Amino acid sequence: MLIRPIEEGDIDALQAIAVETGPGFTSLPDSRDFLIDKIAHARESFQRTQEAGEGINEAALYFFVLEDDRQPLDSADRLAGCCAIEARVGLDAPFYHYRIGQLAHSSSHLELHRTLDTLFLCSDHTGSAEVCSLYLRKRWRGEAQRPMRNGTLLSRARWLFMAGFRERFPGRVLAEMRGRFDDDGKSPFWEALGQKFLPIEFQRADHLTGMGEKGFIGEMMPRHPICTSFLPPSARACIGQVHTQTRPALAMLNRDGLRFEGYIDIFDGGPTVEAYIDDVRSIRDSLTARVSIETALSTEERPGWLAATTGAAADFRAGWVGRGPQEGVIALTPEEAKRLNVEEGETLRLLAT
Amino acid sequence: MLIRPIEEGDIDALQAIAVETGPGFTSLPDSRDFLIDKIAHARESFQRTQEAGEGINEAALYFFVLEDDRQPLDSADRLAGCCAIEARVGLDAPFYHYRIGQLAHSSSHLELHRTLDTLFLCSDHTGSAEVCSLYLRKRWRGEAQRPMRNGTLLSRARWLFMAGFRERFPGRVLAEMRGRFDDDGKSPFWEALGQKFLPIEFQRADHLTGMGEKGFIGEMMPRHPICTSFLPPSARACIGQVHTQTRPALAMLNRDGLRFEGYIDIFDGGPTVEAYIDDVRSIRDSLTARVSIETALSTEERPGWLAATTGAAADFRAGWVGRGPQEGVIALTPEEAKRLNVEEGETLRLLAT
Amino acid sequence: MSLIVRSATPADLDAIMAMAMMARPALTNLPADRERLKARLALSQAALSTGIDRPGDEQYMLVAETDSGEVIATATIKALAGGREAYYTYRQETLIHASQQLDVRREVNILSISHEMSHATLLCALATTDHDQAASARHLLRAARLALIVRSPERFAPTLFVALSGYREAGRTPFWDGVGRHFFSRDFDEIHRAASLGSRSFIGEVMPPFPLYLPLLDDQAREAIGRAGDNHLEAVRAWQREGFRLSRHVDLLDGGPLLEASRDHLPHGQWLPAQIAETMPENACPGTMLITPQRLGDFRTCVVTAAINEHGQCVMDANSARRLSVEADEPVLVIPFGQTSDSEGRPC
Amino acid sequence: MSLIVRSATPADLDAIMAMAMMARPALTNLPADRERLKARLALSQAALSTGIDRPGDEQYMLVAETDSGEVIATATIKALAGGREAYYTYRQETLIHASQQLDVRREVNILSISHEMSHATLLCALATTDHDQAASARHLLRAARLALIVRSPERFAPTLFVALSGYREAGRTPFWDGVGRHFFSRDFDEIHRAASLGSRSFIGEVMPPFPLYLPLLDDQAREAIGRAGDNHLEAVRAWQREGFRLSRHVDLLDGGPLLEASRDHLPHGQWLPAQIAETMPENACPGTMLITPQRLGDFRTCVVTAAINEHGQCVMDANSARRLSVEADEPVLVIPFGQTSDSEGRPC
Repeated sequence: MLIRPIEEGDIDALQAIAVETGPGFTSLPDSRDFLIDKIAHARESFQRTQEAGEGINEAALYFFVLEDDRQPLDSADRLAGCCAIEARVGLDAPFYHYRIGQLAHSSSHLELHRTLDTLFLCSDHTGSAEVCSLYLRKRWRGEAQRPMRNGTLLSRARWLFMAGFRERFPGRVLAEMRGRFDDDGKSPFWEALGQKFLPIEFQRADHLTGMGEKGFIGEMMPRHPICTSFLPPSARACIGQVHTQTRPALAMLNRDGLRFEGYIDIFDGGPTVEAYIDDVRSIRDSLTARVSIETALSTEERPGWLAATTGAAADFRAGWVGRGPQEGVIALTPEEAKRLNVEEGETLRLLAT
Repeated sequence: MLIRPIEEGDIDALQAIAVETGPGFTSLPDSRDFLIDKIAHARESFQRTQEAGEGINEAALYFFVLEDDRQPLDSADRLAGCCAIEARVGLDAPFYHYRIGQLAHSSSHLELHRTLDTLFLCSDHTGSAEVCSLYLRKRWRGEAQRPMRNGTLLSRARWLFMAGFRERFPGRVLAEMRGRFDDDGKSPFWEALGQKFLPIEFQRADHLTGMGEKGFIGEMMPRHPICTSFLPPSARACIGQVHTQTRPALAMLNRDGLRFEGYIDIFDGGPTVEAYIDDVRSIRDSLTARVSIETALSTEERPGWLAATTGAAADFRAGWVGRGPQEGVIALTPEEAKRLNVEEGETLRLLAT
Repeated sequence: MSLIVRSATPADLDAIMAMAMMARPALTNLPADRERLKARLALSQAALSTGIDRPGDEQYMLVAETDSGEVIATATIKALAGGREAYYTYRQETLIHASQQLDVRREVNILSISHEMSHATLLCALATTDHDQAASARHLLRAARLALIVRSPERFAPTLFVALSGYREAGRTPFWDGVGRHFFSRDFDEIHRAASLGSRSFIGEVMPPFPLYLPLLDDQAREAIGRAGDNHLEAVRAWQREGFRLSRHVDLLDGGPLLEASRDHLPHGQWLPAQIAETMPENACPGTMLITPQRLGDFRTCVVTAAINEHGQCVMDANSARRLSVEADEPVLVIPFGQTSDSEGRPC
Repeated sequence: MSLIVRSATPADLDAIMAMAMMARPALTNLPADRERLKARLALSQAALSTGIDRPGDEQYMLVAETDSGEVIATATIKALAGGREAYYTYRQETLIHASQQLDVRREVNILSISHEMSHATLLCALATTDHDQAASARHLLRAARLALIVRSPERFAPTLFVALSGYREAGRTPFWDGVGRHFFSRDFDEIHRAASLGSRSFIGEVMPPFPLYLPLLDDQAREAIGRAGDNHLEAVRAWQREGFRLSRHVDLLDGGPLLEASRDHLPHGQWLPAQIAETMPENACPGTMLITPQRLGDFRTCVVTAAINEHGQCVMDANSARRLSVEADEPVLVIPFGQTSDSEGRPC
């Protein structure tokens, strides 16, 4: 299994993923034109050469696929999943959140002093990086596949990319988490807030947002602050809470140091978690080592070390290797070296997981 | 030199400090009644016993003094400075900031998409801890005193207290930094904003705030958001910037991991820096060791290890020790042990600085 | 027609205090506090005996008195509702939310805190005893206050209003429960008491400055906006008959309606010289008139059966003239008094 | 008095297009665009020939024509300023900032975005050629539009207003530079062009919803609030003479003043039957009157020397009657036409 940048030829497989994910996965709508544009944008981003300080006002999309290199080369089943990094959100279309703020409310006359939790429609994250679009196809999930740690590979390979190409990213990174839904698949937060102001269904609102068409949010959603106490308890209980299925992903991001800082999704109230990129544990703890290709290596049962290339961004590869570095040298089997497309003496970035 | 909780008997020395600091140091107004109350509040806070989860709705003040134990016991000159921690700000009186937020401003019709920086009057930090009231008297400052590192002792001893009595504090800590003033001692931010709404001088506003009488802020200052572009460039240049004299203090807090997160003082625009308490470097990196009192120890020239007691809060002591721990044991000279009021076998919290 | 309305004097203190104590719910504008009532009576008397050419802090207290001299009702006009302070209300407004992308346009209703009504004249503090004629006294006090305004328009603001108690149900105030409670976490009655004990303006001043979105209010609170309490519906109709109409403003605390009228659109009445006669002139059709003498220093009005004769004089009987202290040829303000009865006669 | 004002017809397209192109600065409400003007002329004609009992999307275009049939001026009434959209303005408001602690009370002036004026009737799009009589035509078109409103009040809103261009100095618009530029980072002329090309309402809709604090505006912008451009001062005075007064609203883009009047407080005029005579009746004092026939389907008015005779008829000469297409005994609306000259005659 290996992570690499998406390529033009992946379009059929990507569309198959879009069909598989369904409408709930808003960043991959089942629209071939949209996906072709997405791939083109990603190719252009990877191929761009960028020095520190350059391009800080340009959006860039780093879109990766997880490839199953055990499958025949021409198989449609080589693509096992995908993940992405938006280098700077909100540059082309507004990027909205509700921010939970505290308003002081006090009167000496009434001997009253308290604070009110208030939702502010804001775009505070404009310019931050976002990790997004993570999807692992069903075949590569489940108990039998667990030892391969495909989900971890998809999620954390991105940190190694960001560590290796730090100059392409701003100071902060965020991830948006799906909010809490009730047993009928409805979002109480949406019912109490979005639905009162938008003449469309949750799915359509979510879809439009996924397509980057967010103008309607600023036009239709309340732009004055809202005291949360005016929302019903069921909606308040959604604020900053994640969907049951999203808990493992949240836990993984939390372990990397991403935290909820009071920003929520305007539709479902789900939390945004965020961190300074340089504080992300996987980035801080990653280290580099020189490759030594050796034939007589044993492979550990549980992949514990993640490896990523450090050459050109467009040639990025990441995957599990069977052991860690020893005194600045990482020993690879010939298969591992082939998978990562590295040769003796090249440098890899490594992370113990 | 040692740090200890303030006591009732320190009132004269504290008032002398209040006189010396002058009106610029707002948390120590020259008012004997106010100072007596402050000491009483601090004594009560130190003496309180508190379990994890208790007292989270109660304000507490941990006020310390720096004592020069080389001076005669009855000398008025034993008090070299002070520092404090507010366990939870904003519980008794509103705690205001301006928060800098981004508002999206876009129109497809005009092909316009941008964000506007906006100041929101908020009380988001209600319930956070604050490190404050740090003052080192002139006699203990300057080139000759530098090797004693009194300023560092005052500032960082607080982290050891917080590490040792973690259950007394909330999740986050902040410090407010004095803002930028021009060569005439005026704050361009105040001139452009506060002065337009308050019928009083900067010093009086600052003084009232120091006394905890902040009701007038919510009553008189603009409560609707303000776009920063409406402020003159001189005022905008103050936003989040510190006074020249405050730079060293800011650098010290930055090294401990406290960062500017977009909250500024409503009067002078100076930054608030903040962190999760568990992330503060001095807290994270501190360790504990058992005391071994030895007579034949040499004292290093530059104090490099900070030591603090771990017994009752009311008996807290902190000071420099001449060496670090070896395998969980910290060797102290009899003088150091006496200064810290510890005996053989007791536990100290230590921090390499 | 045996009632007369006159400006209150310090001698009315006991009677007014008694009515203030009886009022349920307590009237914000009529504190059951002797010292404050006493001060207000003095101010009212002073205002009437001073030449005033624009509205200010003045409050005019009137009482209704029976033939036998018993004071059975009182009401007040505050020349400016705010006086030295602000009179806060919620103003009903509409925002337009339109999206080209979705091709929709919606009107979103909000309530904004406003102090516009501070500069209008407030008719308030109507209280009565349980006298048989209390309902008539209420009716008369409504008309009498307007007569005072017509008599001396320069003392009042161009806009007049009354604020009627909002809708309550089973002892709860749904508007407060859905709005104010979020900010104050106190019961309505508690905040109402705090408001009547002194300044009400602090309440508006400490509330968040942002508007409330009606779609986010609960149904009960939304339905209470501008809705009068059940026992004030008759008062709403009575004021409407006097030419008042529902305002965009509602009470900040209970959402009750404000009704407003334009001072300059009140029925003007006519200034006519009085004539005192034992019998009505034969060719005149006598009518029920509210008669108000012009005299400065006090105010006095009552409903009289009078006629306007061919010389343009207002003919009334000697008894009425005596009660109004009117002498022949003295100019009086004559306003036809509607027969529209006010059977319930609820306080306003 | 050789000018007549009449409703515009499709045949006036060329003349109106020429005036729209000449207007400097370009008029937001009179686009120099043949297709749009053509559509608007058709709508105007359709509105006049339809029975309408409440204001809606209608626009009424009028022209002023000389004796010789030359069209030298045009003006429009939009029955509702917003039509299907919102008409955004800044409303001048006052907040009260009071502190018991400091014992102070301050009034803080703000500008709030408002679309209240959407529901009022807008008098706009006055343009002329450079004909000698252009100033008279402007004066006449002001009065004529009011006559149309008096003739058919049910077609218009209770509030009428005009918006005059704001203050400019050396080619800059200080209000825009101090306010709008912060939001749009474009020049006034560029945004003005975008606004006149289509909907203006999007401008209000994308602006931050929070009010502006006047103390934070620069002096030039603050002084431009409600201040008309130097060459519109005469127009302000002319509208004031017609009974319009400065409104609390100002233009969103340039801060120019809005002047408003109440439809029902316009000089009412009288409906009188026409009489056509060669000479004025001897015992009547002939005056200058604005005469408007009642006839549906079009609108036509001009200033005539006429008299009201003892039978309550409006006596005019045959020439005037012919120009107005009035026949004997036909009812006409007669409004005295003030002699107050409008020597500068700036556009509104």
